[in-house]
Amino acid sequence: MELTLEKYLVWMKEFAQKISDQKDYLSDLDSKIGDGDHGNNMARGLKAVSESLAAKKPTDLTTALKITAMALISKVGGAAGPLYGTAFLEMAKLSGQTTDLDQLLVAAVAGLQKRGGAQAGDKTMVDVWLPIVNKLKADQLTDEEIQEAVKSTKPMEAKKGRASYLGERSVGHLDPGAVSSGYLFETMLQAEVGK
Amino acid sequence: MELTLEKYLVWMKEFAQKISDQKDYLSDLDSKIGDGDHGNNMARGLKAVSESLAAKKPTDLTTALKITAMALISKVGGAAGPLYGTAFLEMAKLSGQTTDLDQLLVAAVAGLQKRGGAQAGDKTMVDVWLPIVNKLKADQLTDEEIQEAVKSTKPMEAKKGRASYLGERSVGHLDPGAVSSGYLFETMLQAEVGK
Amino acid sequence: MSYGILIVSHVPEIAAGVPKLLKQVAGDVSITAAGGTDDQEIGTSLEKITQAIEDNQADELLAFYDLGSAKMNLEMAEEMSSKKIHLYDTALVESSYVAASLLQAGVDLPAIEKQLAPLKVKGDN
Amino acid sequence: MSYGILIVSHVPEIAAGVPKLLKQVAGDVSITAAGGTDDQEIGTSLEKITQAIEDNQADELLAFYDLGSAKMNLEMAEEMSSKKIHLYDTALVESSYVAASLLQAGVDLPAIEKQLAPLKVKGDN
Ligand SMILES: Nc1ncnc2c1ncn2[C@@H]1O[C@H](COP(=O)(O)OP(=O)(O)O)[C@@H](O)[C@H]1O
Ligand SMILES: Nc1ncnc2c1ncn2[C@@H]1O[C@H](COP(=O)(O)OP(=O)(O)O)[C@@H](O)[C@H]1O
Ligand SMILES: [Mg+2]
Ligand SMILES: [Mg+2]
Ligand SMILES: [Mg+2]
Ligand SMILES: [Mg+2]
Repeated sequence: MELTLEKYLVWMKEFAQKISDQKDYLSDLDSKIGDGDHGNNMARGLKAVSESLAAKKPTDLTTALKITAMALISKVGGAAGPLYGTAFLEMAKLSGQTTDLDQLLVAAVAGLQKRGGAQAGDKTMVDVWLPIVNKLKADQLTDEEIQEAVKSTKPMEAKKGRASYLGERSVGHLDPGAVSSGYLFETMLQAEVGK
Repeated sequence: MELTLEKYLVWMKEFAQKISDQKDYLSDLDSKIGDGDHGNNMARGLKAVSESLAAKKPTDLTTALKITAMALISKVGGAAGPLYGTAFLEMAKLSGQTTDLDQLLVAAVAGLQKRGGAQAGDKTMVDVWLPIVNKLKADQLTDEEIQEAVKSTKPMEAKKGRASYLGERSVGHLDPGAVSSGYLFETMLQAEVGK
Repeated sequence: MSYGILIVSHVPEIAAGVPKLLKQVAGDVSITAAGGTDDQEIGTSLEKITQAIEDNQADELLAFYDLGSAKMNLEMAEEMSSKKIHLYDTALVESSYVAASLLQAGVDLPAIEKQLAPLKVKGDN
Repeated sequence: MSYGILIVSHVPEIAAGVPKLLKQVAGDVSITAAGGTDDQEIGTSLEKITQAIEDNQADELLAFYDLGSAKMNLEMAEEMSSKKIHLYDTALVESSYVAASLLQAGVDLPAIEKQLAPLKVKGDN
């Protein structure tokens, strides 16, 4: 399952569109257990990604991944910036050696966890990334699996990020970063990236 | 030893003059173990006291003490404001019952300690107020005793106020609030307040 | 009984900034602040604090401050006010943020105070 | 080896105000700050943090932040910088004030860190 530049660009385009469409919903989710800006943060970040990719016209995957990372890191403005940014940066770094999607995503999720220190069950985007990367490795990733992973954050009590200040009050709400990560993987399937 | 309105006004005039003269010295002391504003704070406060007394022309001691307290509380701007302010406010409150200087100052120092929570040896103005009130009660207050009390703060390690953050580094410096309190009692003797 | 938040800092900018951080997560909580002296210098002002207490729409306030002399002025203001004020010796920014989040979520005072307790960083000097 | 102080906040005003409090007691310490996003909204900016690190005249920095996402950006900036950065999970205003006071008094880093330790209020979330 090789990630090509061409497929990657389609993926990012669809992801940016999905984030733009779901901006208000993501911010609403964040206002329940956070500061209500996740949709705006992500939309600002993905707009920067799209613009930067369009302007710089990368001719190889590594450059495209690095451009994505830099745009997210510098434009998102919230926790999701360094988190998604680190994930894409780790993919960029590894992409010089391999373009295998599984391996890139394994590196991405390791970066994510290093950056944020979240474990499985802490009610963060990690609760989507971890199971999805595992399913992908087992060649079993479907939209249902993605939905499943996103929904799994609802009954969790947050241990990381702003929601963690709410303690048990964070239970019963979807984690906004998990939802946006769900979109990332949905659009990855749509773009038939690994095919 | 009765405190009369007339003597009180002389006292405050001389205290304000002394503070104005020593403003830079007090701020210098404060810059060693604090934020360097004690002289400015006190000068601003005593200027307000003088102006307020001149404008409102109190005809009784209680009113004069209350005017002093209010000016200090509202104009000093640093810790010395609520501290001196509370001391004068407690004197004002008690002055309806007695004008005995000893008793007024006993009430003042109690207010000071309630407000700031400092004990003897904490390297604050309390280390001047406490021994001086005791000497006064024993009818033994002299300029030397006042100097003695002020100097006693030099070897102390601060436990209250900004200087306390310096821990043992606060040792070897006079406490600025102790020095300004020394001026208060020096000018009290000069004004022959209790005579 | 409604609860509000009161911020007291030596610096006008800090007093202006903390409520912005809190408002993000507590849009329905009344948050007022006092910072600096009457002349906008570094220090605190009893008058400004009294005003911030009055301006707060709640009748019971959770109060947070930066340094000890702010606390003394806060206590004077408290004695002069009819509102009930709960004064915490906890990290100014971090603990007021936690309190705001929890008030917004409808958590009761004892539970909030339990979460504030480990954030105590001053009060002894 | 000279030590400076770095303040990172989600709010531009807090980042502007904390150095004012510290400068009062640490006139000789280089203190720089980054607050808010590139658009001056509530959040943090890697670019602003990087700039604040560069602008600081010291070559080793004691860094303080308000909330967790500021810490993540601080760590990214640290990885990209040649300056050594000591990052503390301590009360933003109170601990940076203590550090500034002690740096001004010439206290060494281990002794400063000893006084910062009890001011730890975050880092687990
Ligand atoms: N330490 C962390 N580790 C992993 N994910 C985290 C962490 N902190 C926050 N997140 C994720 O970031 C999301 C919030 O992103 P966003 O709203 O952009 O940031 P902020 O909380 O700074 O406003 C959360 O829903 C969560 O998924
Ligand atoms: N808790 C306290 N109890 C008694 N005196 C105190 C206390 N805190 C500070 N002081 C006194 O106040 C003086 C400093 O006053 P000032 O410089 O006006 O205030 P600030 O420290 O707020 O700038 C100290 O020198 C000390 O004598
Ligand atoms: Mg958010
Ligand atoms: Mg945010
Ligand atoms: Mg001072
Ligand atoms: Mg001061």
